[in-house]
Amino acid sequence: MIGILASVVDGVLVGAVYGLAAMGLTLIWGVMNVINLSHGAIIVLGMFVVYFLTGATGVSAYVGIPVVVVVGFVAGIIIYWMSVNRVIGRPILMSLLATFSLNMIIIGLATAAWTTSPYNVPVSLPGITVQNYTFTGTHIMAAIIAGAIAGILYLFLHYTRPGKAIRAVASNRDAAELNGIPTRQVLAMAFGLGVALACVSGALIATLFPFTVLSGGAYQLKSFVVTVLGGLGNPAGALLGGIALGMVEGLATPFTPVSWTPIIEFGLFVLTLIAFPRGIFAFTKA
Amino acid sequence: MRKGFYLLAAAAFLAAGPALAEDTVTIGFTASQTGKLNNDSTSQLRGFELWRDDVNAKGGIKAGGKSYKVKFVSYDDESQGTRVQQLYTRLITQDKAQFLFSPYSSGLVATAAIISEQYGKVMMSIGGAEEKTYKLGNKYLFQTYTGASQYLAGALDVLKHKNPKAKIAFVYEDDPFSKAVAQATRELAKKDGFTVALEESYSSSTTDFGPIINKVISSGADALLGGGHYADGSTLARQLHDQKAKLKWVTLLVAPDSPNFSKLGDSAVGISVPSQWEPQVTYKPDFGPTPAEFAKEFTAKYKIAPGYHAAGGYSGAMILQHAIEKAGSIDPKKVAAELNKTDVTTFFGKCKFSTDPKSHGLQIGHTMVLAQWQMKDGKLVKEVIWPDNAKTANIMY
Amino acid sequence: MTALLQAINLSRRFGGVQAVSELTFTVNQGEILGLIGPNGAGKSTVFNLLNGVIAPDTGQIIFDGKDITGLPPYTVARHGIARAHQIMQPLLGLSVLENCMVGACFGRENMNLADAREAAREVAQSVGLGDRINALAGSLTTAGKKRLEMARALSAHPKLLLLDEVLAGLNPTEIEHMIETIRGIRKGGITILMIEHVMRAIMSLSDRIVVINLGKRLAEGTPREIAENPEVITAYLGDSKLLATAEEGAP
Amino acid sequence: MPSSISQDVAKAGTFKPQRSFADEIYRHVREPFPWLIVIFTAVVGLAPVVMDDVSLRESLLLAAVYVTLASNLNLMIGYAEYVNFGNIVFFGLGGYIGVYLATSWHVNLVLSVLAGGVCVSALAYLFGRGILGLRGAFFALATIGVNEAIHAFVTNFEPWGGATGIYLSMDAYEPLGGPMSGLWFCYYLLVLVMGLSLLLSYAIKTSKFGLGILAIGQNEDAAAVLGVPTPRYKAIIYAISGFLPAVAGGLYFFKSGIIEPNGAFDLTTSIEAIVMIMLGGAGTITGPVIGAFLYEELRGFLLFSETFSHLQLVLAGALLLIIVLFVPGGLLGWLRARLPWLRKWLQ
Amino acid sequence: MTEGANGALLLDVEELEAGYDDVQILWGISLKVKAGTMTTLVGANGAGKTTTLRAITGAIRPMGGRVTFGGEDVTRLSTHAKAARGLVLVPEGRQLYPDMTVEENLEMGAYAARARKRYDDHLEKVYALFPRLKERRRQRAGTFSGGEQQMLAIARGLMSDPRILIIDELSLGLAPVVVQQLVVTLKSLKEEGTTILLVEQNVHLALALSDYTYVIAEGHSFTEGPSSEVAAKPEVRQAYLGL
Repeated sequence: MIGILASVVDGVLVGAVYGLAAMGLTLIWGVMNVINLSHGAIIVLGMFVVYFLTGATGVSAYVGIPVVVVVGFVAGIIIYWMSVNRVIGRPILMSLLATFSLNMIIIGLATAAWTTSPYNVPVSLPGITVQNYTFTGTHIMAAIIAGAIAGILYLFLHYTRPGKAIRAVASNRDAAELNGIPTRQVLAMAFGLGVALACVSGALIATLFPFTVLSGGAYQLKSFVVTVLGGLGNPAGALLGGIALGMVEGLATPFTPVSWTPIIEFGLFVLTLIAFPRGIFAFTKA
Repeated sequence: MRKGFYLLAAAAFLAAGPALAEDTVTIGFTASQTGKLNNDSTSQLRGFELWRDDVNAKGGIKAGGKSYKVKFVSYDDESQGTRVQQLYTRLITQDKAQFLFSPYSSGLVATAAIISEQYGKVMMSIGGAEEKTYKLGNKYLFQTYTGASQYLAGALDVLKHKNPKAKIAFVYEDDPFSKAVAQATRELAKKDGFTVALEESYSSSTTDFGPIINKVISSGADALLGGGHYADGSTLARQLHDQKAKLKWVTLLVAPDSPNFSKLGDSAVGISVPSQWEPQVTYKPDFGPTPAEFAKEFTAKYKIAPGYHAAGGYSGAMILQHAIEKAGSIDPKKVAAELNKTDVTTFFGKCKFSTDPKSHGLQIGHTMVLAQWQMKDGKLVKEVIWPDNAKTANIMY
Repeated sequence: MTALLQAINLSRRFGGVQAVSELTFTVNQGEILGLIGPNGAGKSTVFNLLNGVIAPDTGQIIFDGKDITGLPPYTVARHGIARAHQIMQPLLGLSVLENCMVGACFGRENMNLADAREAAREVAQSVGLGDRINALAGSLTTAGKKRLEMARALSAHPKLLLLDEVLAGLNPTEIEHMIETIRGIRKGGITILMIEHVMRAIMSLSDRIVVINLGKRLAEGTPREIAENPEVITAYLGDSKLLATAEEGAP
Repeated sequence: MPSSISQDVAKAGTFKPQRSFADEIYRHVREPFPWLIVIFTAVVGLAPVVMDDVSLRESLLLAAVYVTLASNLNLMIGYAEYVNFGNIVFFGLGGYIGVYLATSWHVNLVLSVLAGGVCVSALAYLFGRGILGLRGAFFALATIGVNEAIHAFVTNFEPWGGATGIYLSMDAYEPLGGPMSGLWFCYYLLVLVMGLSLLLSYAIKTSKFGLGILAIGQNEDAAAVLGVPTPRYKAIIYAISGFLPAVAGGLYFFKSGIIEPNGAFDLTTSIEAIVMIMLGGAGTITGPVIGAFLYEELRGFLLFSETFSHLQLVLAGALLLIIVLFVPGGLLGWLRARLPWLRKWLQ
Repeated sequence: MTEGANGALLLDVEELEAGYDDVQILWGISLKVKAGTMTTLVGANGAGKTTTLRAITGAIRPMGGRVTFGGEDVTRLSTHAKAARGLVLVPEGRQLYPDMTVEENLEMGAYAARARKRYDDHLEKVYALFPRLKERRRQRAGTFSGGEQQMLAIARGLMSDPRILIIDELSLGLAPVVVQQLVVTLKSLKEEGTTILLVEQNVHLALALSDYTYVIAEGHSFTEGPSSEVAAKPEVRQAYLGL
């Protein structure tokens, strides 16, 4: 019994990080109707930023988080102007392919630079042990940071001028432009924000697990699942969706072989899409 | 034997006389320059290249009075099977490769073999450990490595000594190789009277082993055998440490063999790995360099200690060289016949191929060693702990 | 006069809003019935209910003697109801002819491709799109798209045509032109139910008018009766003096 | 003038044309396009034989597989405008069924792969009924989900070898006269499948069903109001778009000698097929062919060239980006826009 | 909201040419709007009225000609930059932010720095003008009826502190009673001195409300004059206004 509980708690902790990753994806979708297929590559970028940062300066990975945010934000803005700006408002296929091509470029360059060997960010934090089960400090810390960032994002979107501008642009781009909102800049900012979130989640994941240049693919798929659970375009839902996914994983493993987890995950994903196209946690915006 | 070889070579040299022709032999293969197998494949490629440079520096492969400089033609197979047949066809028909090395990993080997067999080209399989591949009716495919079923035999042997009643958890990657290893070992373990406490396979893309480790803890296992490749294996090792799974014995495939594994620090201590080869082994070769010579040369060139993939690459190529020289010809049929007869020890260990039509080309001479990461004077080192006659340190249980 | 379409006690809620409630009316064979009402009265919802885009919560729709309540739009189309939308929905990447062919192929007569091509050509010609038959629908002007909307619906050879504000956004000449077209359609034996804000047009075209407000039927009668109904004036037409200013030009 | 309009409209409402079914068939046979497809298929099929070049056969075989994937995917993406990202699931599942029947049950290869096609189409129809209610990006995501779920399922499905997959022994090629002739046989069949894909694409585009599908692609709601039975049509086109890729999967994996889940359900291949469609021009018949050949040539060139082989992924990505950003109509769209008189031929 | 000197030239559009991709729609449109007046732009469907507005506000890039606003050449400026200078469009179809509240919609109207400075004044004024909006300030805009939405759209335009308020299709799709209310509002705005450029399909309404009228046809400027005079010209009535 305690084993199951431990499994669920672990799932929730990791789920919060999945949620953070998905938040970046869902924000970008919500604002500009772009499904960012370079999401996985960007998560990997975050992993490497924190890897080189801790390697070069010896500071703790957590101290590096603000740097990751900045790097991610800047990278996001560059990516936006490079490949996303022109496909906004065009058929969904275009933006999917534009971001996918970006994924190819990033992965290609990263492989050339770093090969597909695994990397590891050494972090150690005291964990909490209950009976035989240990919840590692890194997991707990990652979940706390993920939750905090989600909170900050919510406040930003609802109580600051740039945040409201992002919502306005998401709601009606033409109108925003007519209201004097520089929409392209706002879109770039939103994209940068989404990328920054993905990068931070990558950095947090790097503190939990070793990673390779190709690790992003798995997290990207997980982000899709989370996004759909939480409701596309709904950052707050993404956190809940991530935690839900983590719980499902945690609950499933004690009872089924681990290799069945993806079946459960993606089965749930498809069923959720069919039953709730707007996501289980999609709030009817009041 | 070694002296004999030199005499033979000298004789060949004399027979050919000063008119020794500058011929080349082309060896074709695909490597995984990109994609998920890139890491292991690259080590292997380094082995190939070191061998080529050595051979060419010594004037090439000498056979039938001629001296053949070695030329490589290789392509990137992107770690996937899509283009393997296209590339091998191209290697054979366009690039006129006389001999082939296999791609890395069992699935790709099987795919490539369909092409090489059609053209009767000898293909040295390096990196395809799964026995299944050699039971499909191939005639020109020769396996360098010990087969998958033997990988964890050593670990079981150690457990037998230390704790014959051990409860074992099998946790392995869901890929052809790891699965074949784990399933063969599970049968062996049952036969030896161990309890199988848990059996779990995980997908290749798994990054979070938390749930599995909780399961391992719940199962009360003493030992964990399994793993898969580098990425997942190193993650598993680290999380086992982070989550303080109180296991007495952990043997993982492939991952801990890489020198990079030491970067895991404390998490690496005590982890053992079945290995085709370790630099410390003390085999006395009939042919080619000694283990120490090879390790030294490799380290000098690549600034990194060789793992078994690199050694396997070098030695696999060398077995081919040996057979060509024995056959005195680069005719594939003659070379294949010579390979069938091969019974030689190199720095990599013994090499002998099965000639049973049902498992032709399967490696039956080579044996594995078991290595373990241990702390020595505050530094992590990988020691050979099994078999007894090859060990460099005592088992840490 | 026989009833072609009967809407009986139709109701439909969206979240907290009762868009249509207990609405009953009849469209007779061969007539032009006008459906008017203030913005948000639920007129477009009524059309959506009639042609199956949304299903009613309660109530019944009888068309040509058959119960078509809750049938999907493509089945309703097959029964012979065609619709021209307020917001034009041309198939932008297809030509004018192909747009009309879709109507002909999948409408009431379920024509094969070759027949549909002929029928579509004929109809496109008749509404004045003859010279643009191979142009992409996306390249038409607003008025052209309105015309296409009509042509496409007509190509189906429907029994009942639903016209949703087909005059909105047209200038007076174009309105005149369109009014003639609508008269012609009726002459061809097609019954018409239309939503319209352009009073002049609806008053002159309609045989009868149904006024709805807040999803309920407010009044029903001839154009003259409606124009003089005080309830309708308060809810919809407003101050008749101001209306005159707005409708009839400079004072 | 108004009164003449009114007369015309009145007439148009009652017009009843007459035309026979035979006329319709004749119209197609008279068209040059299907014959072009037949000639093209024959040329591809015979080229490696005439030129006695096995290496060419291997490249063309891959190209034929890609054309099959791209052309059938184009039915969804180009015609119905439903972005199917998980198209590869048809290929993989068809491959598994085909290879499984041919090896474990020793069913004739042609029958095995056809059975694969039929099963996959039937499954696609069922799945289609579920997920085709989703629009745009939601549908695209669902197709990814279906692919991943089936991928995970097959990985755990022991009769199909689980993660290890199915290895073909050399004996499997004996009924076809050994691996050498077996591979040629697979090649001819794959080229045939490619030809059929193109004819299918043409047939759909010029049919009433196709008109309905194109209408759905342009505006689904409007199409439904016009009478197009959208749910059924969508499911049918989804099922059709799965058939030939599944057959091709059976042949391809039989020819490869091994089928395992990671190779069979690789999302990247799915996306590559989309890239090919984009390269040639979505919604056209020849676009996917041009795209597949161009892409195959390009990847081949990058892969074989010393300089680029390390950066081939980067360069392929950059090329894709340039196409998406600057030539969204693909090569065909670009040509059609510039050379309107060629439109009849650039379909 | 009042421009310094009434009657001064505020918006000057000269020989504007514009279109989409390869298709040119405007072939030389000229019009002038003086401060404190209400000007209308009328013409047949497809004459290029909306395209003219889009070219003026910057939604499409002019191919030729010049737009001068308050003495500054703004031809190549982006839409938001023009809005920030007080060149404000209330677009056809309202274009609200349906998921945001009334007040958030209004706040976005005052996004530009210039407008933000007078946010409180404007809010008060707008609420006075449309008490309905004040009652429902926390309600989502998407729940409003067409007429209410048009009010909110105009209110949001006013929040931008417009030096000129351009209204596209004021009456489109609105019930007569709502149109009347809006006409009243427009008249009071005009009395306060707000400069308005109105594009309106309902020619009667447009001519009745405005001081000065421009007629365009087939992408060209056709004629202009005081509204009453334009309305009286028989050839204009017949051919271009369809009256």
